[in-house]
Amino acid sequence: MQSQSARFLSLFCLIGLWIAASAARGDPSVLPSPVNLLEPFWRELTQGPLLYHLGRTTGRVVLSFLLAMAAGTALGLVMGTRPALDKWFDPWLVVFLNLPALVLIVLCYLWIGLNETAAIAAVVLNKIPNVAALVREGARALSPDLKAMATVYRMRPSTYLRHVVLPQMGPVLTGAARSGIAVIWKIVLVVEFLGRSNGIGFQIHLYFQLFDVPMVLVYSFSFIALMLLVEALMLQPAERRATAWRRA
Amino acid sequence: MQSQSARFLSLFCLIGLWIAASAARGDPSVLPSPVNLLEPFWRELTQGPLLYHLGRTTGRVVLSFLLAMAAGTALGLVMGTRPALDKWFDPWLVVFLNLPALVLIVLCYLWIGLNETAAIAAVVLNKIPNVAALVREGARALSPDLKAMATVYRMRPSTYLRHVVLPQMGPVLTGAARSGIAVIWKIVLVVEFLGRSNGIGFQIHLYFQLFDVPMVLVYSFSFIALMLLVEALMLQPAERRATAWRRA
Amino acid sequence: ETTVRAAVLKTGTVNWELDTIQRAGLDKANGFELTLQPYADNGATRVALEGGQADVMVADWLWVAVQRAAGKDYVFLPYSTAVGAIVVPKDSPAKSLSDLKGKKIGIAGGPLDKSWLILRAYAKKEYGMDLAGETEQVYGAPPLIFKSALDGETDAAINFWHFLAKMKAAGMRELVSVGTASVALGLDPDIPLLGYVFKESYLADHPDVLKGFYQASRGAKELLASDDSAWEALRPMMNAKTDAEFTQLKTDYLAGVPKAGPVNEDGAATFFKLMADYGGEKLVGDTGALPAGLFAKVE
Amino acid sequence: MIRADIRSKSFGPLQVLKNIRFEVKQGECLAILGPSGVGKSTLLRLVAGIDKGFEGSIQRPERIAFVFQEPTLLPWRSAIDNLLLVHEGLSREAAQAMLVRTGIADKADVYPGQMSLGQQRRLALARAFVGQPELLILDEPFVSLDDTTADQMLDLTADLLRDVRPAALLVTHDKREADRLATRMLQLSGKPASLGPVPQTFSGGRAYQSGRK
Amino acid sequence: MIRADIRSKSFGPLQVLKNIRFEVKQGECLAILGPSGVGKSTLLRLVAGIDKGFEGSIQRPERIAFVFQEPTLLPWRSAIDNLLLVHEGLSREAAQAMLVRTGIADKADVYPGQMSLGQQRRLALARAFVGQPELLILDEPFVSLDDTTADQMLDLTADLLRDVRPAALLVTHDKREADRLATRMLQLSGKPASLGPVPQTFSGGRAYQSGRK
Ligand SMILES: Nc1ncnc2c1ncn2[C@@H]1O[C@H](COP(=O)(O)OP(=O)(O)OP(=O)(O)O)[C@@H](O)[C@H]1O
Ligand SMILES: Nc1ncnc2c1ncn2[C@@H]1O[C@H](COP(=O)(O)OP(=O)(O)OP(=O)(O)O)[C@@H](O)[C@H]1O
Ligand SMILES: [Mg+2]
Ligand SMILES: [Mg+2]
Repeated sequence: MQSQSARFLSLFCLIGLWIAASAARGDPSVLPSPVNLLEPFWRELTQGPLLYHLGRTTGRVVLSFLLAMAAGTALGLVMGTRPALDKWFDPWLVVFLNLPALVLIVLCYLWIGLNETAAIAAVVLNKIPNVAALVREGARALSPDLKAMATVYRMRPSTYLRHVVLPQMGPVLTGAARSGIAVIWKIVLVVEFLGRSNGIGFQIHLYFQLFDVPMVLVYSFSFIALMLLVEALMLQPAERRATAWRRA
Repeated sequence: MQSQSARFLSLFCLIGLWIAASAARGDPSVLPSPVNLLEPFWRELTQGPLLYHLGRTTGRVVLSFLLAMAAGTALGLVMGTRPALDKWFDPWLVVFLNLPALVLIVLCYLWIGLNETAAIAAVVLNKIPNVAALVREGARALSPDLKAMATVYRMRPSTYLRHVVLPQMGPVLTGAARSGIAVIWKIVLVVEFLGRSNGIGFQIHLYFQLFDVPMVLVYSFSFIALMLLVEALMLQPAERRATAWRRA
Repeated sequence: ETTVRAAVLKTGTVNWELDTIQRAGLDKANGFELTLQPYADNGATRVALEGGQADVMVADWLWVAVQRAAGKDYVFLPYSTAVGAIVVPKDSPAKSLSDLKGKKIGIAGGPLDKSWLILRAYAKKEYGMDLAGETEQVYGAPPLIFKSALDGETDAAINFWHFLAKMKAAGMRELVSVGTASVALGLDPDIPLLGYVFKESYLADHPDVLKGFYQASRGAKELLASDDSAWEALRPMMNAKTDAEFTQLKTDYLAGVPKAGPVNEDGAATFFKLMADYGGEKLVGDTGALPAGLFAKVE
Repeated sequence: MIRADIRSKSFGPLQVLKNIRFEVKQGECLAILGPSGVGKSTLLRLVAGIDKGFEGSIQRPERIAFVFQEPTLLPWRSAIDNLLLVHEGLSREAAQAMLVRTGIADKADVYPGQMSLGQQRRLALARAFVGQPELLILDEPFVSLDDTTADQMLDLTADLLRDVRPAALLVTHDKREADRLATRMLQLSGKPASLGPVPQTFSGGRAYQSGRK
Repeated sequence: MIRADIRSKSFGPLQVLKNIRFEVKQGECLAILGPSGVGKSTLLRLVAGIDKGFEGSIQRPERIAFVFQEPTLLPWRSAIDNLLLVHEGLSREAAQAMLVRTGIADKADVYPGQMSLGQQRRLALARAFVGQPELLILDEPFVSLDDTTADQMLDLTADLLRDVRPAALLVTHDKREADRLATRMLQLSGKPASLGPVPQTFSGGRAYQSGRK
C-alpha cells in the first residue's frame, strides 16, 4: 500500500536525520549513531534478556491500558452527561489528575507493598483521570438531536452506547487511546525503576546508572518499534474502519 | 454560587475519606492524616522555601504549557487536515509520543546542557506529540459543511481558524489543556529532580530520599491546591463561556 | 582565584564534608572557592559533570573506571571507604548468608550494586552458595527498600549506608558487613569506593585545583574526626530523627574515612577483576582490566 | 391515543406556548399549521417526551415514531443500519422493503452523507414507518422533495395511517398536505402561542393567489 | 457571470453528472428543477468551487453567496455574529437591518440552536443577501417557511436580484418560485443527469392536479 511505503520512507528520513546529528556531534557515548545501536540491539535480542523485559513491560502496559481506558471512559461518560455528578467528582478528578506520578507510585508501593498489584494500581490510578478528563469533554459535546432521536425510538441503552455515543466519541477516544498508551508506558517505566525487578524501565534505569546511553536507547527503541508496529497493524486499520463514513 | 459550594463539599468528603484511611492505617510515616500536614505546610509556607519552589515550578509549567499547546495544536491541525503530510509525520509522532520522558530529559540535558533551556525543551518535546495526537483527531472530525461555507464566502483564514475551527475543536482542546497541564507538571517534576536545583520536583525527590512522606505530600498538594484554584477561577469559567451555546 | 563547582546529591553525605570545608574556610585556604550545585538525583550530578556545568562530583570508582575505559577522561580522588552491609530484622533466625536460602532480599541500587556483588562472591567462597540463584531479589528505590525491610516484607536488605544506619538504629541487625566480606575475599578494605571525580581536561586547565581540593578534603575529615562541635553544626542537614540515629550516622561516617595517601592500585585491580566475574561486562565494560591513570596522583 | 394539557412552556424568559389542550385518538391525524417560529416543533417535542421542562401533563403511548424537521440520522451507519439499529428485531428484508417503498433501495449500503438531502429525508420517513408506531409525529416531512416523490410519500403515509392506525400529529406549512392526511386541523398562533381553528384567510385559496404553491 | 462546462462528475463508481454546459449572465437567474437525488446540489457545489473533483471547467466570479440546502450556520456564534464574521467589514447596523428584513430581528443575539428551523433558514438567507454577491446560489431556499414568510423572502430575493444584479442559480422543486424569480428554467434529469428544457408535463398544472401545492 502506498501509505505504508510513505511510513517507511518517513522513518528512514528520521533515521537519516539522526545519523547526521550523531555525525555532527561526534561523541557516540552521548549521541550514538543508530548504526552503532544495531549490534548491541541484536545481541540483547538474541542472547540478552531484551525479549523477557519487553514482554514484562508490554504485559503491564496492556493490562493497565485496558483497565484505565475502561474505568476512565465510564467515569468520563458519567461526568460528561450528568452535570450534578460532575460537580461532585470534578475536584476529585483535578486532585488525582495532578497527583504526581512519582508520589502516587511511591504511595501505592508503600500502601499495597512492593509487588505487581501495587505497580498496576499505580499506573491505572495515574491514567484514569487523564482518560476521564478527555472523555468527559467528548461526552459534553454529544449531539442532543441524536439523543432525542434515540429517546423517542426507545433505543436499547447498549445499542445507544455502541452505535450513537461511541462513534461521536471517536476522535476523543482514539486520541485518548493513542496518547494513553504512550503515557501509560512512560508511567510503567517509572514504576519499574522504582520498585520492580524486571521490565524495560528497570533496564533503562540500570543502564542510565551506568551512563550507557547506547543501551538506554536500545531498550527505549525496542518498545517504540513495537508501538510503531501496533500503530501500523492495529490502531490505524481500526481507526480507518471507524472513520470510513467520514471520507466516503 | 451553588456549584462552588458543591466543590467545597466534595473536597471535604475527599479529605474526610483520607482522614479515615489514615486512622485505619495508623502509621503516620506512611499515610499521615491531612491534619498532621497542616503544621509542616504552614511552616514551609511561612518560613520555608515552599513559595520559592512553587514559583519556579509554576513558571516552568506555564511556559512549557504555552509552548507545547501552541506547537502541538499547530502540528495537530496540519496533520489532521492534510492527509499527505499526516502520512509523513505520523511515524515521527509515534516515535516521539513513545520516547520515554526519562530518556528524552536525559538526552536534552546531555545535548543542550544542564540548564533551564534544556529543561523546558525536554518538557515541551515530551508534551507536543501528546497535544498533536489529540488535536489531529479533532481536526479530522471538522465539519466539511462549515468548511464549504467558509470557502464559498471567502472567510479570512484567521477568522476561519478562530471562529470556525477552534470552537469545533473545543472538547479536544479543553481536554488536551486540562490533562496537558497535569502531564506537563508531572514531567516538570521529573525534569526538576533529574537536573534542576529548585522546584517542587526537586523538593519532592529530596524528601522521598529522606523518606519523609509527610513533606512529600505537603509539596505535592501545594501544587494541587494551586491547580484547584486555577481550575475553579480560570479553566471552568473559560470553558463555561466557550460552551454557553451548547447549554442555551 | 579558581571556582570549583561541585554537583552533589542534596541528600548525600558528601555535603557534610563539603559543608565543613566551606564553614572552616578550607577552600579559600587552599586556593580555590567551592560552590555547591545540589541536585535531587545521582544521574543529575553525572549529567552536570559530563555537560560541563560542574567541575566535580561524587561517584564510585568502579563506575568511573568503566567510564574511563569507555574513553572519558575522568579521574578519581578518594572520598570514602564506607560500604554497605546486609541487615536482617532483629528477631530473624538467620545467622549467616547461607540461612537466607529461599528468602527474599531487598536490594537498593539494582543487580549491579557493589555490596551485592561482593556478598555474592563471599557467599560463593564461604558457603559454595549461589546467592543470586537461591534467593529472591526485590530491587527498588532506597526508601522503598528501607520501608519494606522495616515492615518485614523482605527477609533481608542491602541498602545505601545512610539508610543502613537508620535501619540499624531502628533495631535491625547487621548479618554480614561488606567490609568483612571483602577481607575474607582477600580484598584491600582500604580501597576507597566513593570518590570525587574530575575531568582531566579540567585539571589540566587548573593545575592547582587537585592538590588544593585534596588538602581541603583531608582537612575537613580531620576536623570531623577530632571536633564534636563540627558535627553539631552538621546536625540539621543530617536528618537524624533520634540521637541514636545521629550517633550511628556519625560513627559509620568516620569508619568510612580512607587512609591518606595514594590508592593501592594492585588491590584495586584485583577488586575490579572480582567485580568483572560477578557483574559481567555490564558493570565493568568490555575491557576487563582496570584502565590506567584512574586514580588521581596526589602527594 | 394522546392527551396533552400544556399550561406553559418557556425557554428562559421567553414563553413560547400557553394553554394548549388537545386529544388525538387512535386512527386520527391532527394537522398543526402556523407561521415559522411560532412553536410547532417545540410542541411536538413536548408531546414526544423529548423535552420535559414544561408545566402541564401529557399522556402518550409507548411506541412513538418521529420524523424530525431535519433528518437526524446516524452518519456513521449505512442507510439500512439506520433502520435496523433503531428498530430492534426488524428483519433485514422488511427494512429493505421499506427502502424500496421510499425509493432509496439503491442507497441501502451507503452512508447518509453520501445521499442527497431529499434521500436522507426519505430515509427518515422509512425509519418512522418501518415500526408499528402507536403515535406518529411528522414535522414537515415532505419538504425538499419534488412533486412526484412527495406524492409517493404522501400515499405511503396515507397507507400507514390506514393500516397501522396510529394517533398522528402532522406539522406542515402546506394546506394541501393537511387536507390530504388530516382528520382535523388546528392553527398555532399568537405570542405565546395557543391552538385555534384554522382561519378562513389561511385556506388554500390564499396560497394560490400569492403565487406560491 | 458564470460559464460552466462539466463533462463528468462521479462519486467513486457512480457517475452523477454528464455533459452539462450553461452560462448565466449578470442579472440573469437560472432556475434548475429536477427530482430528488438527481444531482442538483452536486451541480451547485461544483459551480461554487466547493467540490473540485470533476472533469470540465467552470468560470465563476469572486464574490459568491450560497444558501445551502441546510442552514449551515456557526452554532457557537450569535445570529448577528453569523453575519458579521462571514462578511468582513459589514457594519453592525447593516447586519441588524438585514435581520429586520428577514423577520428575525429579535433573534440577533441568540445562538442558532435557539431558533426554529425556519428562523435559521432565514438567517442563512440574510447571510447570503447582506453581501453584494456577483454570483448568488440558492439551494431550495424557501422550504420550511409558511406562505406569508415565504412570500416576504421571495420579495426580498427579487429586490436583491433587481438591485445588485448578480448572476443567480436557483434550485427548487416549486415551479411557482421559479416562475417568480427565474429568467430561464432548466430541468436536470437522467442517470447520469444532464440539463434540458422543462417538459410540459412538469409545468405548474400537474402540481395542482396531484393535490400538492
Ligand atoms: N459524497 C457522496 N458520495 C457518494 N454519492 C453521493 C455523494 N453526494 C451525493 N451523492 C449522490 O449523488 C446523487 C446526487 O445528489 P445531490 O445531493 O446532488 O441530489 P439533489 O439533486 O440535490 O437531491 P435533493 O433534491 O434530494 O437534494 C445522489 O444520488 C446521491 O446519492
Ligand atoms: N432552545 C431554545 N432556546 C430558546 N428559544 C428557543 C429554543 N428553541 C426554540 N426556541 C424559540 O421558540 C420559538 C418556537 O420555536 P419552534 O422551533 O418550535 O418553531 P416552529 O414553529 O417549529 O418554527 P419553524 O416552522 O420555523 O420550524 C422560536 O421563536 C424559537 O426562537
Ligand atoms: Mg419547526
Ligand atoms: Mg440537494
